[in-house]
Amino acid sequence: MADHDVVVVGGGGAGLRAAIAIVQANPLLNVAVVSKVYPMRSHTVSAEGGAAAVIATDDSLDEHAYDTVSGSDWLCDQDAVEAFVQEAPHELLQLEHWGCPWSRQPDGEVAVRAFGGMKKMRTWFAADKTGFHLLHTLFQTSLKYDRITRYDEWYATTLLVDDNQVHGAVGIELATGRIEAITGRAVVLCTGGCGRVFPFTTNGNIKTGDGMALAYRAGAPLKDMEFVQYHPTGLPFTGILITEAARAEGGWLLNKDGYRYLQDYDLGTPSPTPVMRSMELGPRDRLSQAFVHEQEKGRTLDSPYGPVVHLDLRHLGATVIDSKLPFVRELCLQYERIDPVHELIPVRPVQHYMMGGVHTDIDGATGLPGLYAAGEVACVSINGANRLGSNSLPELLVFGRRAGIAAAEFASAHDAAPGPAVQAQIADERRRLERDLLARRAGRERIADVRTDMQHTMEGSAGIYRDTESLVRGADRLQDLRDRFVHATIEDASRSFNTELVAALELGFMLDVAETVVACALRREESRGAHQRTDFPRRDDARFLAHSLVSRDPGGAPRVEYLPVTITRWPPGERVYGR
Amino acid sequence: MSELANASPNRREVSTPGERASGPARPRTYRPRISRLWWVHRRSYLLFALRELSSLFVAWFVVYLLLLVAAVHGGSGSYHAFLEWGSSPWLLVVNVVALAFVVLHAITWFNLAPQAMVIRLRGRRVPSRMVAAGHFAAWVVVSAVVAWIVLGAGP
Amino acid sequence: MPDTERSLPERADSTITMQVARYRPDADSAPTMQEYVVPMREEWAVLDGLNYIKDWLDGTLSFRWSCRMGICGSCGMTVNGDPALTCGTFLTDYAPGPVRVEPLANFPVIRDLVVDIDDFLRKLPAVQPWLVRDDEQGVDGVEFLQTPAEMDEYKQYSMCINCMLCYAACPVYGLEPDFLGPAAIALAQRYNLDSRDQGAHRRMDVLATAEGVWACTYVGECTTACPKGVDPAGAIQRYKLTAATRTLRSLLLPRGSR
Amino acid sequence: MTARRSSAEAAAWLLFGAGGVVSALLVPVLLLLFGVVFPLGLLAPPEYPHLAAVLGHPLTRIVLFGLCVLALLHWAHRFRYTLSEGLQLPRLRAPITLLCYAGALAGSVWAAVVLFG
Ligand SMILES: Cc1cc2nc3c(=O)[nH]c(=O)nc-3n(C[C@H](O)[C@H](O)[C@H](O)COP(=O)(O)OP(=O)(O)OC[C@H]3O[C@@H](n4cnc5c(N)ncnc54)[C@H](O)[C@@H]3O)c2cc1C
Ligand code: SF4
Ligand code: F3S
Ligand code: FES
Repeated sequence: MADHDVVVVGGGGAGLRAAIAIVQANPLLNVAVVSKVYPMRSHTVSAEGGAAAVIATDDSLDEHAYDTVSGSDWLCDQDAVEAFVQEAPHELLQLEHWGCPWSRQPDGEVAVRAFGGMKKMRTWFAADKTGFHLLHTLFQTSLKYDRITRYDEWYATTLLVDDNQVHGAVGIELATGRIEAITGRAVVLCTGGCGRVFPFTTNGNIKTGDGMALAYRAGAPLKDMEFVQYHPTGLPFTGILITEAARAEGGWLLNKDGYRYLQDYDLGTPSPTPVMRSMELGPRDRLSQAFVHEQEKGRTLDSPYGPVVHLDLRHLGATVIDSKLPFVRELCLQYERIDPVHELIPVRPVQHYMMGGVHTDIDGATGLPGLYAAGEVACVSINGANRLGSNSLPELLVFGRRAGIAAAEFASAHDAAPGPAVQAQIADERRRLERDLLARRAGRERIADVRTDMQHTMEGSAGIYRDTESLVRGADRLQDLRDRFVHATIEDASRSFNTELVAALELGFMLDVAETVVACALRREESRGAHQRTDFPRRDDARFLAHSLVSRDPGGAPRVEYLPVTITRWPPGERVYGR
Repeated sequence: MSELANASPNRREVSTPGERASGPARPRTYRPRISRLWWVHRRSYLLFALRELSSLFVAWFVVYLLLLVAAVHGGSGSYHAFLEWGSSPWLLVVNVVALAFVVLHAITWFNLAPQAMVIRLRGRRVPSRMVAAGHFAAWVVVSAVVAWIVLGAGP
Repeated sequence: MPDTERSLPERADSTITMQVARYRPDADSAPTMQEYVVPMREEWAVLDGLNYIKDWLDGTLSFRWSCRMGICGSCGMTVNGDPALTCGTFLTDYAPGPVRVEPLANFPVIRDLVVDIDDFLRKLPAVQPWLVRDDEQGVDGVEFLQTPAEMDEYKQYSMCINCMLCYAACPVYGLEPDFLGPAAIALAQRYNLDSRDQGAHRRMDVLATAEGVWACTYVGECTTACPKGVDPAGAIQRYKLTAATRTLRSLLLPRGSR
Repeated sequence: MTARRSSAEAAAWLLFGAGGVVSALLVPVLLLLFGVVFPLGLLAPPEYPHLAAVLGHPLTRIVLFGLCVLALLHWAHRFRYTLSEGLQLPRLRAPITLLCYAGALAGSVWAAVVLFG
């Protein structure tokens, strides 16, 4: 057992920001950063487009807040949004002072670009590898602090909870298979999203919702899980994202007739140069929904990997593409063997982000004392029913820091050492992993089979459009999959780097998360943002201007409740784009 | 390298061994041994090895040159004896091989050296290829001048 | 992976043989090769082949991957003898096969295709890859100005994804494990050349050493292998010139006027 | 790693570099003429008086001396790595280094004797 003051689970943008905040807040604290991959492999690395924060002189915090609130279809908590827009500029500047190579204007000041759903240019960017530079800057900066102890390639399997307080986590060191408790008086979950619950996603292999399930199993509820963001422009087959920045720089979406079809969906009228909050710069939920309608009208193109439309960047020319969107060109050349300077890029909507997550307050605190969460795993909530592009990276920083500071304070104020109950839990978990998983051979099912079926179930039941029937069927199927999962084989008996064991644990977590998504989606009988019910096509503020909160009842089934939305200055209104 | 040995406190600091209830000791990693002939395994490595070997022939050239100079200093007779010796077949073979190596040295040198240099013209970085081209041009000029001097600067 | 996985064998036009290195530390004393036949489709990267094996043929095969878009740096392996990101290398490029997939060279093998890169992670902090300022002040709502031209000075070296292909390609690292290595030095240069940084003199003590830049004999394979155009070989040679001129100056000039 | 060793490395590298440049510029043409073209009779070798005059010129001697010294240092530096890496003899590194630079020094003395003696 290794003891620390605070245990951060996750080494992505949120986790590293939290860890640095903790050692800066109290240099005496000893922080563990537990991550199932080396921190610089975390999926923050793949964020492309940018990070929003008000810096331009013609911009204001209120405008950023309003864009975020209306983008969220009024489901966000406005106090959280206000804190967010206010602290975001400071955080991005802090990153600049740590060396982040933000793209610059000729005079040396930080440059900003337009982004979907934003009224002003306020998205900071490092070409189109923003997440990569952000993550590596944080990682390299974290190396300065020797009070941060890293547990690289350690997989957290459960949280330790005793006396209604969290005491750390149990982890497997992947290289050796050693199972060990990593204890601390506070835990910050920063494990990212759960895109891999879906078959077609921009998310990397590691995004399996582990932290959401860890919290859920430990008794901390999840919030707004039905809100799943589809990004309108993913490459067919791989699901690799073509960043929204491509449209912000002036790219067009064309249907099979070469027609800018968004004009038919109340998103404004086409103009040759990009107009804020209009057409291609509308919010992601509306753009992905428009695609489905085009498909129904037979105006998409067929590809071996489903229907696609075209993203046209040709008119931008090689100079703009190479300076502002070099990664887009690199990805297209490598994965589609097309050159966006001369050719159209085939794209289709792709699962991208989870608005929902572990329910926290504005300081990252969950309902469970000592447990904090930040980043995509958490739901604070600033994203409500639909996240605006480029709000997530600053969210990691703002709330990573806040959660870190709150956890540091909690750890400083409490000194309860883990009692015998925790020791018993550690022994139990060890036994579970050893006996139930490592020693399980000869099952009837392949893990990949169950996982693939789960992913298709999720797409079929909780995709861009949902209805009662699809959701009920989805819930049933997930129940079957749970039974099948119990019989899944783990062929690999080795302790050393057993990735099949990891796949099994991840699948277990994903099944839990999938269940909460379907349960919340079924209960929400309205359409709002990314949650579109064909049987309830209207927003229903009377019944559902509320967060759904899902917790596990003793029998293991999800139980959904509602929590009021915090409204400070912007009463619910109509979402207007392009007008 | 003492700076590195204690530079990173952050790695896999774990428990006291006695507490470890599960799992064997850290399994062995497999450390592939590097063959003594590693440099023939890849074309690029071979080329590198040949490039590095060129220095031997540069040294040989110095010996040959000094023998020539000594011979010239010894008078007309010893100069002609040197020329005689120089055209013996085995020495010719040695010199042809040496020539190939020193040419390889020159080409690789002029190609690679620009990568290490940042040359600016009016604030802009000159592309390596241009710098390399400059080197090759200098090579031609120097060679021509040397040949001109040796061959007697005309009648 | 995509939704089409299970129908793929039928849809595939052809197949390709993959020869994959296996090493199970609890059972094997040395790696062995195992053959698998996988469908070959135009879009399939070598990594898709490996995932097909893991999902449908042999769950015990271990390898690392995550982003499958060439940016997380975890999927580096040796493909037909060359270090490569397996998510950015395509099966069709090796048709008709077989494709040989082995772990990255020059690193201890933990398991199958997984290598131990802790050595790099120990060396990295030694070069202080963070922005060093004499004036550690707060943020104060202003950025350090930096023109695009100043950014161009180091931009290339900031593109390193720590994929370790350059270490696998560098024979010097193989022979001399103490060598800091191409990526660590390139990352040190990334900060040395950043107009906002003031730590170059501190890094010199680590870089200008026999285990630092002087160990490099300019094989240049690191740059050839690098998938992100970092050019570590160039970074190292540039640093040799910097270190040498600085040393020379300190030898020739009296103290104070350096 | 002491500062002294590190600056010795820096000096050795600079001399290696300088030697690399001068030998790349001068050696191929000289070796081509005196090692291949004249012995093969493709061109007539220079007459004795002409060559003696050229070599008698102090500038020639200085240039050739510089060439010899730098080329030898270039060799010493490169060859020492070639030996200890190519043959994987890390334990013999110190003697190899000593031998190479001693060789270069001896060669330089010889060059001085031949050219100026
Ligand atoms: C392709 C793509 C492009 C994007 N572009 C943008 C953009 O331009 N702008 C924007 O604002 N947002 C963007 N986003 C969203 C944003 O990047 C993510 O929401 C954000 O990076 C998530 O960061 P995180 O720190 O919460 O999690 P991650 O970076 O995903 O990190 C999760 C960490 O948790 C660890 N972990 C997980 N489970 C366990 C476990 N069981 N045990 C131990 N460790 C564990 C992992 O190892 C990892 O270190 C993009 C997302 C994607 C997928
Ligand atoms: S320098 Fe290039 S090859 Fe080396 S680790 Fe960085 S990205 Fe990979
Ligand atoms: S391959 Fe190795 S020897 Fe130097 S130039 Fe690159 S580090
Ligand atoms: S999987 Fe991330 S680089 Fe290949």
